[in-house]
Amino acid sequence: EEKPSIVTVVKVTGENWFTRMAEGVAAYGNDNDTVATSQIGPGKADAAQQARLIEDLVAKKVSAIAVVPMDASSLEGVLKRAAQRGIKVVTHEADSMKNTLVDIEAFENKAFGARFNEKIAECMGKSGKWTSFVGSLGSLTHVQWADGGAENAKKYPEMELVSEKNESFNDANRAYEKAREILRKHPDIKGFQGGSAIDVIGIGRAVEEAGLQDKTCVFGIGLPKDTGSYLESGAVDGISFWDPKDAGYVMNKVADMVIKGEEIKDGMDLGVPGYEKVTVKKGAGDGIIVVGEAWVDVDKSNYGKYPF
Amino acid sequence: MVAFQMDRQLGFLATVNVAAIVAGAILVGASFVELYNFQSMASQVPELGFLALGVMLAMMSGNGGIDLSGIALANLSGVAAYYFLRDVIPADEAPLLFTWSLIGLALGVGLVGGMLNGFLIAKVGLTPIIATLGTQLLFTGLAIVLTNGSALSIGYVEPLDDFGNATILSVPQCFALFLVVALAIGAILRFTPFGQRLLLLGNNAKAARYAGIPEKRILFLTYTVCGLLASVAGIVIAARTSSVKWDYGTSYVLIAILIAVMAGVRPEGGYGRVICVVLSATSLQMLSSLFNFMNISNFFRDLAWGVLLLVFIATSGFDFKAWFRAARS
Amino acid sequence: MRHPPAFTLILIVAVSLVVGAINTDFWQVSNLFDILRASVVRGLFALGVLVVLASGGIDVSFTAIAAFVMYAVTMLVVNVVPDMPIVAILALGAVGGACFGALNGVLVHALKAPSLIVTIGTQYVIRSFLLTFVGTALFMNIPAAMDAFGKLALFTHHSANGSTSTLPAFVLILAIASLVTWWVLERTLIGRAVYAVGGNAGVAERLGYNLRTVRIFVFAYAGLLAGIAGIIHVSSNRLANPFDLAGAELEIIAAVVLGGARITGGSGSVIGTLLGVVLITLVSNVLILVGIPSTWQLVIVGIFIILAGGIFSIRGRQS
Amino acid sequence: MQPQPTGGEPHLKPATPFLEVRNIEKHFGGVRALKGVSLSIEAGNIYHLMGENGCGKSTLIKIISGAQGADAGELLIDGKTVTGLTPVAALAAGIETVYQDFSLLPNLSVAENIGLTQQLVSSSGKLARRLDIPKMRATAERALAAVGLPASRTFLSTRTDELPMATRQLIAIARAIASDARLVIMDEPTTALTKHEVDNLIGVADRLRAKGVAVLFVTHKLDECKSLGGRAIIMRDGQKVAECDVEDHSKADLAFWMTGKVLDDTRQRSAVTLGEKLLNVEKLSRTGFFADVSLSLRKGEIIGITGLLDSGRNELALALAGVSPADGGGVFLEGNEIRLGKPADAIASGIGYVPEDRLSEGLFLSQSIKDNIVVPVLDRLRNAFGIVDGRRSRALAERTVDDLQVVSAGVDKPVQSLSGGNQQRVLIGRWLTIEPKLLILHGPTVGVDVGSKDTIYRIIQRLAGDGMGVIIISDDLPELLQNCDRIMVMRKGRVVKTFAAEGLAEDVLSRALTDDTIARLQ
Ligand SMILES: Nc1ncnc2c1ncn2[C@@H]1O[C@H](COP(=O)(O)OP(=O)(O)OP(=O)(O)O)[C@@H](O)[C@H]1O
Ligand SMILES: Nc1ncnc2c1ncn2[C@@H]1O[C@H](COP(=O)(O)OP(=O)(O)OP(=O)(O)O)[C@@H](O)[C@H]1O
Ligand SMILES: [Mg+2]
Ligand SMILES: [Mg+2]
Repeated sequence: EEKPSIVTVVKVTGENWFTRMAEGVAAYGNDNDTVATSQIGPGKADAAQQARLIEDLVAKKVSAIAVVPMDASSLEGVLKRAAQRGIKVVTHEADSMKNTLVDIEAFENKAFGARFNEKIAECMGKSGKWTSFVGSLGSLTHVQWADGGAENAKKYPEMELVSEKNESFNDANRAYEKAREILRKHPDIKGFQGGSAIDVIGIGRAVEEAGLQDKTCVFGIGLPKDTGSYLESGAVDGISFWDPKDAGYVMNKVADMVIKGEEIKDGMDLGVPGYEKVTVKKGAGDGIIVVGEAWVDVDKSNYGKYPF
Repeated sequence: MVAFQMDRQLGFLATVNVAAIVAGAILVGASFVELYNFQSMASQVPELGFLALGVMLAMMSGNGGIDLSGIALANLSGVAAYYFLRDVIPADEAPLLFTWSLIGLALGVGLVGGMLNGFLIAKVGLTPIIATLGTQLLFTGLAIVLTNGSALSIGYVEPLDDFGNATILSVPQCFALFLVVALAIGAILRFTPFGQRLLLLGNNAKAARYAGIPEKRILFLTYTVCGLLASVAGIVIAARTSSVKWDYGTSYVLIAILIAVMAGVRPEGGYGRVICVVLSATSLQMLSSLFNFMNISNFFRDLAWGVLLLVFIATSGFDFKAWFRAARS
Repeated sequence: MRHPPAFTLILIVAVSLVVGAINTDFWQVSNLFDILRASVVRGLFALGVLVVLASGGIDVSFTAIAAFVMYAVTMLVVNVVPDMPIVAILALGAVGGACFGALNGVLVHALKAPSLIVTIGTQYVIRSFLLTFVGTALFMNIPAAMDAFGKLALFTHHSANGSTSTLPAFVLILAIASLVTWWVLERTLIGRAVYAVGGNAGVAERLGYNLRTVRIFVFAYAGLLAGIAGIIHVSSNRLANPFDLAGAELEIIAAVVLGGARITGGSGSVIGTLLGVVLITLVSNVLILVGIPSTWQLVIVGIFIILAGGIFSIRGRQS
Repeated sequence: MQPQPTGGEPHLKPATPFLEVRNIEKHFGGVRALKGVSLSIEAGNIYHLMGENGCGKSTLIKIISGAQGADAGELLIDGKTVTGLTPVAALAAGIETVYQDFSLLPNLSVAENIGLTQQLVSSSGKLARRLDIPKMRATAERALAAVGLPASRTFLSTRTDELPMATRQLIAIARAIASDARLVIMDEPTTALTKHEVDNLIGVADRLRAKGVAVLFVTHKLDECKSLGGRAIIMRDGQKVAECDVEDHSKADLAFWMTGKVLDDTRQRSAVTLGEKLLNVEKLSRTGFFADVSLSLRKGEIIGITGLLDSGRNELALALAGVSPADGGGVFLEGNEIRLGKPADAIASGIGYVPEDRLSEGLFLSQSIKDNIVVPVLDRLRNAFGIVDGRRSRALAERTVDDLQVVSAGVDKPVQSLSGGNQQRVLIGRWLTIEPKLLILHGPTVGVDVGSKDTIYRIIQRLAGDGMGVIIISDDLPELLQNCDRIMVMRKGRVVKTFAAEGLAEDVLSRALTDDTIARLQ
């Protein structure tokens, strides 16, 4: 009799974010020799490729699938087929997903966006122009963060949102070019909110080259190692993230619990930093959403503590 | 009526298909060769297969013919059809009407999109690569504008869902449709005046004109059919994902071309066989699934596809003698 | 000439006037600098595409070559010779790119296959070899020489609001590459041979042009420029991301065609190509300036490409 | 049958011939194109290589010029055996070739087409060399002057695909004589030329001969061969069957050796009864090309149209075929005005057009003979299901092939497997499927051998006999004299004279092409 297998499917293989997540996936497998864990992902960031990967996992009949969807809605079909075949499905970053048993969120996305905005507001003195970036308009969480930020900014009538939701297509150079153009159109802009993990790299470079480190406030999601040099120079003022390794670990742990038939209750401690006291609410479908408080804020002073 | 011809391409592709199944049976075991997996693989073929058929037709028409706008139009068809329909026909109350209306609307969008390509290429005279790159951006852009970039979830609509997931005689419905359409296109190409004219046009456009072949009409029709095929792909995508979105399958542009050229369709026009496109699509699918079963990275799969393509052209066209002669001189 | 580069120029002027009228910020020096900067990598690719198109071929593998070269060279330099001077790094990139390109040329010639098919194959092989065996991680600690090269400024402009904009020195590389390409195409025997083969390969062979030499040359040249473009991409971006540049090939080919080269081969000029690149860059760099919301941007770019292509083809038929 | 070579003796130069080939063999798949051919070429001599379509002439010269390798046999230049001859090596040895298809680079300028070869040869094929533009231009100017073309700067920088056929042919010749050739090979160089230009070419050949250059013509035109003199080398079916001095033998002898048949080159047109009026062209014009062309044609009548290069005859043909429509005047068929906006209009009205350039304008080379024939009637071959009835289309193709005596291994073979004369018959056959009222033949026997020519003429006569109207546009004056009832001469876009063909002397016709006095008289 083979061990139950949990396969984690990420948005795209190879990006630093998901390489870090793979560490968590492997760690759970090492800590628990009753299950076999592994991580795969498409070679291109395309929802269709991800759906095809999962399709094959369903045919292969693995025990559980843990997915970080490129696009939640386009996976509904295949995940439903997975459920029909008796495969346990858990997801991450997909609170609108119907065909999942458990969706795990590191935090409330709207609140996360608002947090960014709060920092930007504080930094720019609650007045002036600001803008937001998204990896792509199709990335649900990025849009949620941008919208959460915009919502929060309404508290400050002096703040003006301009040219919102610029798409960087997950390419630092595109983010850079867009940021340059925004600086030209709005020379007095003070705040940037990044969406994709490399947006701040591109924005930071544009700000640095324009010599505006001290006149602008750049916040966004990012990884400490990638953003380090811009944090040093002050072009990027702060980044936030949740540790993908922990997210990977938690996803596999939850999947394992589902396989074993254990219930996840409100306030439960999942034994991972940030998920010590999770909130459980009803999901979009029959499943539940488990929300942690796993964000980490990092700036020039402390980014060195994180080795990824 | 006409003898079915076995040629090098067909032999090669059939071999790859069989080899993938045999390799799967040996390396993976029973789970690869059970019915469910064949159904699963078959139902993954059509979205790409319809697009590849479109690329084939465009390439066959010659003069740098290509359709880069296929997946963009597929997505736009789905997005637009659902966008305009969702408030008009309640999917829960009239699922059948909803489904057929969705299909009709999507085909309509595909028709219009295909006609736009056909108009630009045949009537205005744009280079196909420019025209379809432009419309690719346009179609994608329109889908973004309609949805603000987010996905629209269709939810569970039984007839639509059945089309994406159910089977008839153990064959997934969408794959059966793909076979029927492929067969129809094969028949059209082979046996109708339109098909023969398209072939001749791709062979020698000038001679075609002198022979009275209405080149503009043929080109226009060809790209219109490409548009229709794209919208069928869009319907398949909507049925299988229960949602519509502008950026689904962005990697398909190149893969559809890969399938077509691997099927031996000549990029300079005038030659292409539907059966080879079908086999080319299934062989890529089987290899891909095989690698996924074996937990081999997707990058490696792309590597294998590339190598397979190169091996294919090497075996079909390599003239060792000529090469050595040239090397000596 | 069916597609006079002058016509591309007219389009550029027209777009500039319209955009400049909508937003006078368009006329800032920094905008010119940005468009030039954004044209460098595209321009180098486009010159390579031009040479291949002129010879009657097509290349869709150059972005994969650039990605491979930029990533592998950056890793190599960082791990083995961290203090390698930029000239050597550029040379390494050029040689690496040229080797991949030559491989394309050899395959196209030996397999007697359409170059579109061959380069789709090599594109898949090169990119996935890179991602399977070399690495996938974004890489921030690029060698100091590259970092410095990316920041090296030709001109620095300080605007009134205290922001600075710089014209990077690497635009000179595009200038040099353009001159060299022009010289090679117009003033050497191999250049004429490229057009000869693009005009009619069978005839050219009968007249004594060595097809193998020409094919290997054009693809190697395109690879060489792609290699250099890759190094510049990393230097200016200050990071090496192996996923970068994927999918840009069609846009580049479109730029070259809008610059007057025919997709069927045998024509095209350096000046037209550069104008085509500027046109494409211009259009994608003024959308925010004109105030087009991001949801509408693709629609606008798509319509523009269709209009430009349409105007070209209508003009082409008139003459 | 093999005649004794006569007249070879006067060249009492026992020195080795410039070029010699011995027992050359060449296969293409199963086809044995050359079966052991030997010949030798001496400096300062003119040779005519003759034979039916497909007998291996072009293949032989491709081997001599290094464009193709031989499978067996020996090739000697100046008495030394040469192996692995490449185009560049052949050029370096002084072997210049004017190919049947001209082999011009369409996208390069006149100057480049003429001058680049020399630079390629002087670098012995190496491409990494600077281009010497002044030298290239000087070479081109010199060579153009020699063939009687202008050497203006605009002309030098014109792309060759923008030039008319005849000019291209002359440029190809200019390229061949641009450098110090020792042997100039010309593969059917006069097919695109008018009489005047042919005379000019004969002058060029004479001058080359005087300079000690050998000239090898490949030709189907026995008249030209007679007027040039020199030696005839006659091939049949991949073998050399005869070699002799042209002066010593009649055209009929030469034709007999080529075909094994006795051919008759007298006027084929016998007493005909013309039917009612078929075609009326009234003041047809196309700005910049021709103006006020009027003509009328009865059923069963054959009318010839000729004229010099740029006389507008080609454009007139294209206008009647609907390819490049006229912009003034009218065309009436059986009394009804017809619109000729595109080729399909002409076809719908019952006009078939056999274009001038068989390969690029006429045939779908890799497609089957059947597909090439039935293309205009695909719609008619449809059955109730909209499907082309395979049996009927095959039957139609086979009937046509039989009717026109096309020699083929079946209608499913690609049309490129046929010889030139048979290809031409397939093209004519294509138009017979629409049962045309009017057939326009543009250069119907260009590059066609004497045997096939004869067959094609007979077909044309038969069609006219059946009541079809025929228009032949041609430079081949004997062809027009042999076949037509009336011959129209065009000059500078206008019809300047219409002759009755019966009893018309060739030199009267040929003078009309250039003689301005006729224009003044009208
Ligand atoms: N009218 C028809 N009736 C039934 N089957 C058909 C018809 N037309 C085509 N087919 C079949 O459709 C399939 C796909 O057609 P496809 O065009 O690839 O074949 P094909 O062009 O006929 O190939 P080949 O040229 O060698 O025979 C083939 O199996 C073909 O036999
Ligand atoms: N590349 C080729 N492939 C196959 N067969 C060929 C090829 N070239 C020539 N042949 C065949 O070789 C034979 C001799 O052809 P060749 O062109 O030398 O004839 P030719 O005497 O020049 O005829 P024409 O008078 O029509 O020019 C013909 O049967 C022809 O079909
Ligand atoms: Mg700052
Ligand atoms: Mg010949």
